[in-house]
Amino acid sequence: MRTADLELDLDVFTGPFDLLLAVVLREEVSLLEVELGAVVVAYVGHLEEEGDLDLEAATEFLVLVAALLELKSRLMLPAEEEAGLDLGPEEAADELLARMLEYRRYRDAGAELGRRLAAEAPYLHRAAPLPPELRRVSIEAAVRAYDPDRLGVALGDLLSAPPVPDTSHIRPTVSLERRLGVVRALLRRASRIDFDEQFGSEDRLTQAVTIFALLELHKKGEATWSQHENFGPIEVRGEMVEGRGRRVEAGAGGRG
Amino acid sequence: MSDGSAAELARIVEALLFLAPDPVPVGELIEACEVSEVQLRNALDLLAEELAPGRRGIVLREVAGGWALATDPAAEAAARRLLARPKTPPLTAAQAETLAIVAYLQPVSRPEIARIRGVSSESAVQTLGERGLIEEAGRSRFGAVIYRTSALFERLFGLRGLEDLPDVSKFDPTPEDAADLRERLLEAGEQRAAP
Amino acid sequence: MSDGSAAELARIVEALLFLAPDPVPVGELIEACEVSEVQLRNALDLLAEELAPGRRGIVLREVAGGWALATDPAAEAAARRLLARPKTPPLTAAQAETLAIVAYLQPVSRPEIARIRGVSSESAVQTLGERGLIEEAGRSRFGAVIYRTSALFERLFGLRGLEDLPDVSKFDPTPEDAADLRERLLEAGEQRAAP
Repeated sequence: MRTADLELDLDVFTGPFDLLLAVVLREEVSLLEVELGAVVVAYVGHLEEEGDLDLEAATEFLVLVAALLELKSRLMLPAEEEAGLDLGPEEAADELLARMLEYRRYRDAGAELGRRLAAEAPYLHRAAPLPPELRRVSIEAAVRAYDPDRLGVALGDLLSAPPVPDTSHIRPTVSLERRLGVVRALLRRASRIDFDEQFGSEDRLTQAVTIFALLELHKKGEATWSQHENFGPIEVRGEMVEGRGRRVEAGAGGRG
Repeated sequence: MSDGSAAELARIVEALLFLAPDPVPVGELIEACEVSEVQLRNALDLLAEELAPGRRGIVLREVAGGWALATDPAAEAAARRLLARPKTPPLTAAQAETLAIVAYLQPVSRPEIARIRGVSSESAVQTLGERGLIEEAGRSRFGAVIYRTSALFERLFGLRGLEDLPDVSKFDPTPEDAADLRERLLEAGEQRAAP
Repeated sequence: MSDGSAAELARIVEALLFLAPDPVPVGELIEACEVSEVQLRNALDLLAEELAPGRRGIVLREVAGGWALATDPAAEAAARRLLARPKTPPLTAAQAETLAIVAYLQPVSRPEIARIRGVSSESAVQTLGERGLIEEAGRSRFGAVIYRTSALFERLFGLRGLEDLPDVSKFDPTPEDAADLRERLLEAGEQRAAP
């Protein structure tokens, strides 16, 4: 199933996900009223039914939800004073739409490239070594072709530490796969981790994708997590690791 | 080349292209054969005629800024049986998108690719690099590696050069698409107003 | 091959011999083309006629163990001019960086090159090796191949020896820094690699 077709039944909106996106962009529905958490829950429910995680589709979903989250957080926050960040909801929506269209252009160009590659595949080129008499390059015949300063300049560039980049214009990009890896690595070292302790200093998008990774781990039975009160600490426990440990012990006991 | 009839020159050009591991630019052929550009172009014309599709097992192609020999597609199945050459794996969607961005916007850095795709594109960039389709072209002023497509890219995609890429505006949404979206929006608005 | 006129088969055999790096035995051609021995022999006869000496730039030859295509001896001088000379296309940024590291730090291992550049440098190292600019100089105690520049490198850069390399301090952003060049390069590389 395409992410776009995900059926939603929210308080303020009923219909497929891509339509929600469209009406939000047109401000037919106020994004402030849309519970994005419910959208994520619906998606996770769908994953539950599907069984397997399609990473491409999941990534697409994350991109879209992240864009909505960004838009919503801009709406919720008081207007920023800084130049460049004072986008109104309308400009933000335009920008989002422009980004989606730009993406679509390269997605379609990529598909065309894929077809071209397939059409060219039957033309095979020769890949044979040169006959021995042509293989030897005569050093004596070699003349100066390069400027040694080129090497000095390259080394100078490598010696300069890069300036701290201004990232204010770049949106953070986070991959679910990588967040899964991070959480799994932490759970291998400790059976319990505290979410705030581990991820509290990350940016919001990273935190959101990490939560999504936790949902995925929960679905697979690799971890469970709990939060006893609103805004309270979130404790994550690795289940699979302990479970495996027990099975191994039981097996060893049986043989012994 | 002393006597240098066009036929003799065409034979020599054919031999050079047979030996050369990569497509050979016209300039290099002229130097190697020690002839004028007009003489060489005539020889290439003659060779193109002799190797016209369907005439021999080998065809003449202009790719990646030079001339190359390749086998006729009719021989593909037998060639794969003989050489056990695996078919080039098709591009995944992520690789195709990334390659399109590099091809049209080059030189382009990974953060820019990620911005357009909306997702980190590390593994697609790495795979395209390993397949030799893209290569590093220096660094941006923030120290990020920037990328461009390679000569192998042009060869595998049958392009004489980057100017052979289809016009990117061809892939912009059609007015019909836009109208369609607008209609769906209006409909959604009405549905919401109804109850 | 189902229809398989002799001419069609001759074209396919030509394509197969074009691709094969070594002479191909008749048995392998029969299997690849899925034809009888008689059919294949007929196709070879036809091909031998088309590629008879003096007709094209390529000739058909029966050599130890099978059939092969080879270039017409008339092309030898031009082939030498085209192919038996050092390749000196402009260095890419990746190649220039890698070559500079090898030139100034030699001997240096590939992991060190990658750490300084902040990206894997396999393809640059490989290309520089193929062009004969760098060569292997043994292995580090951890088993990594280490590299140095070659005699050809000195010729192509017009250097009488490594002591002729330009003084680094001329290009150094902080020439007053007293620390060892290698250490400083590694440090800057790690800063670049940090997210």
